[in-house]
Amino acid sequence: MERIKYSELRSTPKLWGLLAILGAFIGAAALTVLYIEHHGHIVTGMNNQIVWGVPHVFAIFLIVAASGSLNVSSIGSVFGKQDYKPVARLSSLLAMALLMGGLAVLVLDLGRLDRLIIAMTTYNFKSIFAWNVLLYTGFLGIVAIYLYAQMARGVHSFALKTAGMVAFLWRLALTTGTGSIFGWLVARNGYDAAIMAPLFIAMSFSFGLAVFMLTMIGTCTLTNRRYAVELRTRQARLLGLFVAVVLYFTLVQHVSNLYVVEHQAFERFILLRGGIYTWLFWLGQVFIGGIVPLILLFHPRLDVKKGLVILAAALVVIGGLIQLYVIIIGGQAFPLEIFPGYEVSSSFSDGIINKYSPTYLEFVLGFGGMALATAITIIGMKILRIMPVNLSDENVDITQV
Amino acid sequence: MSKEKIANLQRRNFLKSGAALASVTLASGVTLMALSQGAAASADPNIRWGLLIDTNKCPSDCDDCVSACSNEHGWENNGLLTDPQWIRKVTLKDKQTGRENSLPIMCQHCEKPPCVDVCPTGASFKRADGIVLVDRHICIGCRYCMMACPFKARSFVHEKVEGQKSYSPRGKGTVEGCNMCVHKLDAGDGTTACVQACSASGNGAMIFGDLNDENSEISQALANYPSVELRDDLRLNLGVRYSNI
Amino acid sequence: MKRLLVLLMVAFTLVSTSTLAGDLYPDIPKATGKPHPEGNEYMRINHMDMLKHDRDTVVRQGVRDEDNSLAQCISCHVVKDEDNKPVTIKSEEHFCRVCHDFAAVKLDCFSCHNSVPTTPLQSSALYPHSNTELDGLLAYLEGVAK
Amino acid sequence: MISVIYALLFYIATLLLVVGLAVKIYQYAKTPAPLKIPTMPAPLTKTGVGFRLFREVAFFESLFKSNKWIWLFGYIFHLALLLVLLRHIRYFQSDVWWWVALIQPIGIYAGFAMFLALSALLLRRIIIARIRYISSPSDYLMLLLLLGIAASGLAMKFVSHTDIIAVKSYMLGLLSFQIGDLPTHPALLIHLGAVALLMIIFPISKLLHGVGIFFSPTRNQVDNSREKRHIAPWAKKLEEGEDR
Repeated sequence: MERIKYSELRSTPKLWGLLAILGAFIGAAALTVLYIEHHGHIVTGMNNQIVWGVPHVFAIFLIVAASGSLNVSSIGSVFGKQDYKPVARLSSLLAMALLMGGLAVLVLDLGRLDRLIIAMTTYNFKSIFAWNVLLYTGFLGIVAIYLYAQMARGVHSFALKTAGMVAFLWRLALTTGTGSIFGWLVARNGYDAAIMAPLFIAMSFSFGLAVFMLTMIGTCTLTNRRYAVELRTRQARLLGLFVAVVLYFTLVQHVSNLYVVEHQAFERFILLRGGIYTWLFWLGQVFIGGIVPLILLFHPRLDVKKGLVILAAALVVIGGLIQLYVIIIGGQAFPLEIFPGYEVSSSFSDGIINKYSPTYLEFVLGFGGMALATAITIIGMKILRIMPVNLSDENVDITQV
Repeated sequence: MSKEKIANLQRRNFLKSGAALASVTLASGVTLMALSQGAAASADPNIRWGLLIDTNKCPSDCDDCVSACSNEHGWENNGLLTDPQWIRKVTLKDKQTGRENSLPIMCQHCEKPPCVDVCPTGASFKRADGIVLVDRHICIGCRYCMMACPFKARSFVHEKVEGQKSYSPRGKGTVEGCNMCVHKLDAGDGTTACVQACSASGNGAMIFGDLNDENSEISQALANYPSVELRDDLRLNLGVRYSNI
Repeated sequence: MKRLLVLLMVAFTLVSTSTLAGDLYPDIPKATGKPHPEGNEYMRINHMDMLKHDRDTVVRQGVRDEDNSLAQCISCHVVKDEDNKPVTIKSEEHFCRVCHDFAAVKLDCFSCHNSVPTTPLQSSALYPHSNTELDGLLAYLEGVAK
Repeated sequence: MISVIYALLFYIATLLLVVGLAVKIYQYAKTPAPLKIPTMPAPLTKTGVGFRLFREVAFFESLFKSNKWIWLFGYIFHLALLLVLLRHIRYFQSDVWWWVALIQPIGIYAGFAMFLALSALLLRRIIIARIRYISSPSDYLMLLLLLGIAASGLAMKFVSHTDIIAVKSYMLGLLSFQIGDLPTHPALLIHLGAVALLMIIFPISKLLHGVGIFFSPTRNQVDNSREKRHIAPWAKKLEEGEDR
């Protein structure tokens, strides 16, 4: 067994080609932002009923995945699993990159993008949104220090462990904050639930690890590095566990909602009669994003079939985006119940399922955020010693189980 | 404007300029600010403005309050989902009895407004006299207040706006909603455009006044007749009340 | 080197005496109404702070001092085109734009506020001023004392 | 009076900067490079060298490889300075380019970034004993001058404004050899004075690294010593003499 060595990615045409493609996505998103900024949100599909749309689905996915992808680091240094340590650096870098990508989308969708500085200088401390601004910037700072501690020579293991602990607790707070953006919205039947915070934490574990594994496999393929099969399989099984946990929390979310009379109509909407939202929930979120990956990830020959891992992780990502679509858009599509027991109608969409058809601009913006996160990750791996060179099965410490 | 009034205004302006001129020599740099700080604020913490709407007196085919608001503030709803609506008429039909009812909904000016709690910059705020407003100078257009409002009282401006009323500025990328005609209240009119229109139509379904003043018409009416708050389960203590729903 | 400097200075005095400075200053439109008691230079330097201060007191406290309102600024500083119609902020002739364009400073007021006078001010006819002249003066003196 | 003094100051400073830089560039260009000494690994082609110099200038690549902290603060400072300089273009053209107007507001934040990064670089000189030992007064002078420029600039934006319309017409005047009236605002006078001083000492200071980088043999040479014999012009002459 040799020491794990790390190296920067080498300049190859493949790497530059990939960066160029990502650059095209980012450029398209930048143009989109200018276009929306000039014309106003009228050019998007968002309206006065569905006020948060596809950009928010992408942004929140990236933010949730960011905190989740840090788990690999935490498992290594906080929970002392030696075999996770060689990939801890990537985990930290990826966490920062995903958060930056998500924040970029969130911020670029603001109605007054030019006043971004106000969001950073004027705080209303009662607002969970304002807390999140601090949680996000704090996360970037703390993970940067953590990454530094992971990479610098001669850092005392206690210091590393402390940094890892702080980062881990901070990320829990961050996801709680993100979940509470919705959980504390008492006005809406689709959101008002304390379960949102733990659900979001579970989602972050699952989405984060899926994104991490895709990044790891992708980078190793691109640069001819090794991703120890033993480690890969073990992480894949862990992902399977996380997927199961998300399914469990989703179950609890809906069952407990069914128990509350005032939320029953909403549950009927999502689970039975919501049209596109019902389809997305059952087929997208539960089947494609939950059950199929679960079957794949507990496949007995998972260790030899890399394709299964890739497929499962990709499905978790797609299912995650769909889940957030159902939560964010579905929650707004269901009409507000201002007058229980009455049929209501008005010129402002009262009493009807709110319509929303996203325009391609919103997707361009969302994919731009994903491309930005990927590009930051690649550039980070290019200039810093993030990726292990010799992560073969012989070099992974699997003595601790 | 009468001649007398004009003369009055001019005299006033002259005196003010004199004061400001003196202030230049006293302390340059604080001049007009000192003046306006000294002036009495119109948001009086002893007042809580409120509305009482009698739905029995509100015919379903009348939307005078809506068009009055639209005229006063210059917004327009042409039926697009992206169009703003500060006040809207909602028709209710009791699912069990089939009784139909109609009433206007606007910002309910909560005592504990969720929109103020969630606003990250503090652009959503409650004035001392209970009016819930958006300070569009610091609104960043995040729309979280719209997510939080139980009444859909707020609209996001999706397009460029031109030809705004000078007392009711509106602009693309910010959130807006009923401001209880704050410009009229500050000017001492003591009423709002929708209430004026409602009484002009002869229906008289809306009463405006100070909820804190027990002798006001609205307080008297609230004391003597039953009324409800919308979404009273949320315990937001609304400034707008309804009777005979 | 010394000779060069002397040459330069001579060239300079020649040039600077031959042409008058000042053509490079933007052509600021004249306003109607009484001049600002603080002087134009003071306004040029400090108008942004005054506007910001007043916008906060108006929106937050409802202190609507009409003379200090943006509407009043606009009504005195209106610029009219050939048809005697007020020009909006879209025109380079607009009072605010003349300097803001010159200095390349972004002008944000008119993304929400109207850039031309809206007459008649619907409410101002009904406007009973909350404070009389004496009150105003007293309030002012109070402010100064603070 | 002050207007005239500052006008003269700026003309002299510009003259010294331009002439001084020209002299220095001539001197650099004429300095013989007798040997091939590119830092390895070095590019094998001229295009490669161009690309390497670009990375050096745009990303400070070799500094990044040697010291991450200095790179971080140095890079922030230089990038912020670039934005701030671009923002100041508006004072020198009567019709400002649209993109200058666009980035103009961003330059304000760059001003803060510049100030913070410079402070960090100054603290590094003061705190780290090893660096303190090798720091000469001129090292501090550069940092303090730049800090003074940034601070006085920010002061004009956030503490006490000056009449920028007057400043701009004064600057436009200088471009066409007319002396207008410069506002006698203390922060402005400090700001402009420090800038002029920086311009004057630029050609005789370490700030020359800005042009020097293009002439440094370790960076601008092609690694082709085996393919092509490197021979300095003066050496060529000697060799030719031998042949004869």
